[in-house]
Amino acid sequence: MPTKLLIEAVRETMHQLMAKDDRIILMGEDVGKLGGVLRTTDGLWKDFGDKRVIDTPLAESSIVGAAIGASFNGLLPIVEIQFSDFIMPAFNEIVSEAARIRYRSNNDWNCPIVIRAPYGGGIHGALYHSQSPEAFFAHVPGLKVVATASPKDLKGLLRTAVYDPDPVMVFEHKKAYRLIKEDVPDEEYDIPLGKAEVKREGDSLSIITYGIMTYHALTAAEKLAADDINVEVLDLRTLRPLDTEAIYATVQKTGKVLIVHEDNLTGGIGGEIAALVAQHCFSYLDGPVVRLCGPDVPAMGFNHVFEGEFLISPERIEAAVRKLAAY
Amino acid sequence: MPTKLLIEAVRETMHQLMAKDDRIILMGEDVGKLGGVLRTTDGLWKDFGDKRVIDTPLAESSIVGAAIGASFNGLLPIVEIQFSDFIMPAFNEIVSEAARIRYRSNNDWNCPIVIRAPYGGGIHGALYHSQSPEAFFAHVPGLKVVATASPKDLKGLLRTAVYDPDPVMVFEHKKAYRLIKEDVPDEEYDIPLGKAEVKREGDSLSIITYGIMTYHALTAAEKLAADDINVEVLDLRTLRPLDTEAIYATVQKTGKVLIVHEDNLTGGIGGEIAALVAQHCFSYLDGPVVRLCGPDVPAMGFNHVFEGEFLISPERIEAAVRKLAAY
Amino acid sequence: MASTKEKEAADSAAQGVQVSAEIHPIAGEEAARADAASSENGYDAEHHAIANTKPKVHYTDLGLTPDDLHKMYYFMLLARSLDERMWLLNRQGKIAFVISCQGQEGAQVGLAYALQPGKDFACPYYRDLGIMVTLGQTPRDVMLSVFGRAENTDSGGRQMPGHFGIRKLNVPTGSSPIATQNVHAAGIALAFKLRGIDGVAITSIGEGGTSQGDWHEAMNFAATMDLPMIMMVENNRYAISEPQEKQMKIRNVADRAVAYGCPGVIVDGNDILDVYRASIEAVRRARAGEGPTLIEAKVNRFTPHSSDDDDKRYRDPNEVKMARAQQDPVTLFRDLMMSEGVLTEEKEQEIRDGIKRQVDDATEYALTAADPKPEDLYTYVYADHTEATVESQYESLGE
Amino acid sequence: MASTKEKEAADSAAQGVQVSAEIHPIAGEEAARADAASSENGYDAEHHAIANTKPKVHYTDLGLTPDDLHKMYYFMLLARSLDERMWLLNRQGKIAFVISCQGQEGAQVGLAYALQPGKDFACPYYRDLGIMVTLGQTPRDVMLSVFGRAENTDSGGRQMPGHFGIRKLNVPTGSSPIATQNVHAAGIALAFKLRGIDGVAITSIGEGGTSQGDWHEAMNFAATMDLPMIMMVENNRYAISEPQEKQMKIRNVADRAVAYGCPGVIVDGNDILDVYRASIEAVRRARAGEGPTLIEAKVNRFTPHSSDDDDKRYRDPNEVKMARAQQDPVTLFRDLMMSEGVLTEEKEQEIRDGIKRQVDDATEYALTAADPKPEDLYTYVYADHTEATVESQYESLGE
Ligand SMILES: Cc1ncc(C[n+]2csc(CCOP(=O)(O)OP(=O)(O)O)c2C)c(N)n1
Ligand SMILES: Cc1ncc(C[n+]2csc(CCOP(=O)(O)OP(=O)(O)O)c2C)c(N)n1
Ligand SMILES: [Mg+2]
Ligand SMILES: [Mg+2]
Repeated sequence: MPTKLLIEAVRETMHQLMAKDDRIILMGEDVGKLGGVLRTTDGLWKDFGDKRVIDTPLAESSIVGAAIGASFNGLLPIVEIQFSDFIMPAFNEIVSEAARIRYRSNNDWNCPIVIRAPYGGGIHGALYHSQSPEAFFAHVPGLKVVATASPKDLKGLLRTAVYDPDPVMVFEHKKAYRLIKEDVPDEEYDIPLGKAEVKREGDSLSIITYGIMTYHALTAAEKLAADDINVEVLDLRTLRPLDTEAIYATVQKTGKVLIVHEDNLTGGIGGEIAALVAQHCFSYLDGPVVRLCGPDVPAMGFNHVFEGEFLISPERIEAAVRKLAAY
Repeated sequence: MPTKLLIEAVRETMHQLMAKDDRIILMGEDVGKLGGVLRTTDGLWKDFGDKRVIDTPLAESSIVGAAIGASFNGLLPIVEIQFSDFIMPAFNEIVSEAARIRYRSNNDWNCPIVIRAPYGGGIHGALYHSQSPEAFFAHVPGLKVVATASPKDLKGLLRTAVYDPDPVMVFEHKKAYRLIKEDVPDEEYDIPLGKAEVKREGDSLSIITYGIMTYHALTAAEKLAADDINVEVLDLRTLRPLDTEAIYATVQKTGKVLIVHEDNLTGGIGGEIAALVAQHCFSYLDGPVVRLCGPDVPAMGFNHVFEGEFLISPERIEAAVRKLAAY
Repeated sequence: MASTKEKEAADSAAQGVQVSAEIHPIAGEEAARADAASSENGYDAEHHAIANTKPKVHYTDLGLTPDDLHKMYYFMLLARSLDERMWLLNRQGKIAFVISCQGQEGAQVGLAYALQPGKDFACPYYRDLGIMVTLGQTPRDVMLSVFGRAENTDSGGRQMPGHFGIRKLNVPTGSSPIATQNVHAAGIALAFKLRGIDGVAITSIGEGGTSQGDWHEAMNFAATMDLPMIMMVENNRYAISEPQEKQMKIRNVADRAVAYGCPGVIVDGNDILDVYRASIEAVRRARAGEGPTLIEAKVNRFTPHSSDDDDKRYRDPNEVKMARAQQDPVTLFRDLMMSEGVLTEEKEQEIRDGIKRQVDDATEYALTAADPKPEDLYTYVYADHTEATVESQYESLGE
Repeated sequence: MASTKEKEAADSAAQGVQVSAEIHPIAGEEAARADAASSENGYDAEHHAIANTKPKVHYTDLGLTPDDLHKMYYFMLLARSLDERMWLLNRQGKIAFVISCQGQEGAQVGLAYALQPGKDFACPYYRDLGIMVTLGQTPRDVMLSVFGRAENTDSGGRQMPGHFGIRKLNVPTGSSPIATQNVHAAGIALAFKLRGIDGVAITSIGEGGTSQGDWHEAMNFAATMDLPMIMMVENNRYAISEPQEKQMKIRNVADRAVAYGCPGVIVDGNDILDVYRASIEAVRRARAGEGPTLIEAKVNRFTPHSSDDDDKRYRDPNEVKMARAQQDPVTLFRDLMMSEGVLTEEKEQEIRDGIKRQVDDATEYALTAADPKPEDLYTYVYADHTEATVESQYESLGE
């Protein structure tokens, strides 16, 4: 099986899907000739042309809103938000509109759009090119939310998302684009939304996480294994709907849980997971539910010192695991 | 001490503040001659005129954005969003701008604005005049978030908010405007942001809540007292910063906690509170941390059947308490 | 730096500066007249003067038959009559909320009548009952919506009245946040273009709504890509309590078309034929791939903003009284047809009787129709896992 | 309904329809010329033709002295030189990111020079280094920003370069999301008006940014309330890779002023005096309470969008080469001054030497200046409870 970078998986998946189904269009800023500022859409414009790879005006609300309209009229639009930080002007169209189409019309209409957005830090993007806004959307009934750094998972999840009859947000970790390489089958496949995956089995303690933190957790787990701390790493992959079954299963197995995400601590999706665990696995718990998250500051700063201090490293995960394991 | 409705407290507080300090202006849709569609600003235009009570164009992003700018140039703007559901077009200005002004400028600039918004259901407002969007903002470092249904608390909190040097969101429960009446001192006073209040002492179980649910919890508590279930009701009043001290204190006292809010369950502020409790009060807990929240549907529908089914009544709180008390 | 020199320099500077005319080049003359005559509050005799200066067009020149005219009249009157019945029901305490089309039916029916149902799309706003009945929403369905009944097609009682949406009529579900539907229309038009179908997406909004960023983005998106969209602005001079002057400095919303490079057309919304004339030209442009058209219809709002509003707080009652007397699109069209000999007293009575029967029937039907069931709250959040939602919610509610 | 009749009716209908001119009334003639000459890609000789048709103004007619001209030249050249040094440092791997003012300094300095520092406010965008140095940002501070050093006034290393904000210069802190600063400027202008101060708020943006809803809302807010705001659009014909044609159907952004009822002015951004002429008139209007002005400066982007961009993917290198050769605002201004006898070779060398010393000094200084400390991450989220934040975060990070 060929190994691919996350960014290669993104491009290849869109290319495969678009080649087979001309209802699929791609809309966004600089997605055409330039191939995206991060090159996520490189090659698509050449093969599918102006009509299906659409350089839009610089106005996110209309990009999402027009995608919603296009989905009403027979198309399956994929929207690229250039950086997830710039999704905010489209918040109304996503939250008030896309998310509520099916419900408010009593199942008469639906909104099969996909919104892709590169998220996360580590590329010196400072306050406005490093954010992790996924929790805002995971709070919204009517939306489905994917967040991943895995090339293999992205490929299957993106395909499922495009054919999901409801709006799906896909957050791709931008630092992972050129960092994470995995075996990715050439042929198409689906990975269901709402299914987490155990990326590493263990019985001492569970790390529940997603995105690039999965890989940092795996790195930490390798080191901890040397000291007989066997960490199970659950990669959520989808943040809404949450795979509560998988969450409860791992907690019931290990009795201890560390939740890790890059997004700010307070009000992040980690709180929701901790709450679910505290309510539904109370009697299985052998220790407090601990969160290791991005600090409650607006985002990491430009200077590398800020980035280093903000980001959660394998070492920080390791330290947190040791503390909890010793509880 | 005179008793006042919530809406009277809102008006009176703004009036008192504006009369004393001409840096304070009020901006919003229909806040002038009409006195607000819900009459929250009735009388202000008459006394303070066009210049300080400003009917703006129908464009929330510019209302908030202009308030930010006005705060840079010596004013203390209070923005009224007509219904909190319509705050979404201003999401970018609030989250990307107001919240990050101090941080991104390294303390060179600050943004002393207040954004008031009527929230919550129970007035047949259907999907778009009933929402509880407070959790979105409680997730944002740099914002402070008040949510209340108490006339007495609102008066003190609003005054503090106006003089807070950072942006403060004030969510006023719209069903409470003409429902909740309390003793409210005539003279001005401050209530600090970030301080919860125990509205009823008890030792069997803690209800942690805010807004109109506080009053429903108190109603339920009265009934439960007859069966010797002594509920402590903690009204958070401010959702960011959370009064963790008060939260931990009540949990440590009773060992059982029911979190109640009208906002949707998943990703609501209740998850954050449950997570904090699960992490910091683990050894004090005598039962699972339970949440009783608005269901995960886009919002309550127009028909009274939908509203009745969505909303959390005193009876539902009572039932949930009995179940948890019996754990 | 420049502070001291500014004043001296300003004169000479001003000469060389290119300053845009503040007024739409074509509407300019009329606008000047209107500005002179407008009064800050109260009745604004000139609100329609701009549109009225055009030569009247004869219906036969528009390709319309007497039968078309009867239909157009029927749709206008049906919308009006349903609306009036709603107010009655509201005042009787039987329904919670009304938001009205009254005064704007000429604009609505005139535009919708230019469409090809089943092919074209419409993204209307809350006042557009006239568009809805023209496209085929039945009186029963309309009444079911104001009672919030389960059987209603718009939303099954989930949304407030005026939140239209019927898939089989190509009317996407609408919401409350102002101007979002305009952007959807641009996207629908984009899909028409990409799919090679010569369909049209119409959308509408009030003049106040054009202040929203989404309105600008919709116009710019459609104009930049030459999309088959028609944006109708129903300018009734009020956004709830705020007069047009608080929304914009300009008098004619149609001038905004200049910013997008597409035609901006002013029509007399009280004259359904004037609206129709502009609409078929806009439809022709759209189908021919010539891009969007902005149509501003000068209309009146004959009612308070909604049944929750008290317009005496900000509006002279005389204003409405005079507008109703002189500028009622329904009356004006009837009078025109009478004078043209297209309508007789008998024919009119026949139409009125038919409508009355329909409105009565619809009211009766809706009065006793079933409400949604509590468990309907939990359905249709997504296509799948509805079950899961129901269960988990009952659990979370402690039941 | 109307489908069959549409075609026949269209002709007669079209006659009566009021269709707006698609072109700005004053710029119309020039625009027509420009349209004819424009080429899809590559060098666009006519981009500036519109602005160039105006009679040249003499600096003395603008109230400017030779000393003013030297200062203006100094600011332009300082911005250019700092910018060039940044690219050098970037190519040496010493700094992570550059976003350039090059090609747009005439517009920037021409506008900023019309302001009264300490009183007026400026909400610039990321290219506006020319505005910043004119208002008083020091070369050292600029260099500190590109290295992200703790001492930088804009953000102390928190934000990327080009995110300006210095309280003592009345420059509010800027961010990345496009067009938000425009709305802030409207609010600043509102405060001036309410406080009875005759200050001005200037703000700027690229032509692509005018597609944003916030841009529309800012213009409409300021125009409706007659606020003292100046909106400068620096039209360099590209939004990253997207040519102007993908952002809008119109050729002149200044036409958009028609939508708001304020003047829209086109200036030749390569001619600092033309910019200054329009700016002082706009400033006069603002101070006199006459409302906002939209100024469109036709400029070129001499560099890729940023140091992360590869503009060969979408732009013919010749285009930049020719623009640099023929339309460099710095060179053109120098040549003008030379031909006017206002600048000598010696004086120019003196200015250049001074700037080189400053840029060298700033680079040296910034190279070795201190980085922020890790604990600085936690400060200034709020005015109060900073302590609490630091503690709780270290805890949450498991340390
Ligand atoms: C985003 C948003 N803000 C505010 C409102 C509340 N609101 C509903 S209608 C209305 C006025 C609309 O005026 P206009 O666009 O002129 O339409 P008209 O009602 O006059 O036909 C307002 C402010 C809303 N629905 N959505
Ligand atoms: C809301 C938002 N969307 C997207 C971006 C990414 N972005 C940064 S600059 C830019 C292009 C701006 O073009 P223009 O306004 O013409 O200014 P120029 O760079 O040409 O001076 C884009 C798309 C952003 N910063 N903010
Ligand atoms: Mg209106
Ligand atoms: Mg540009």
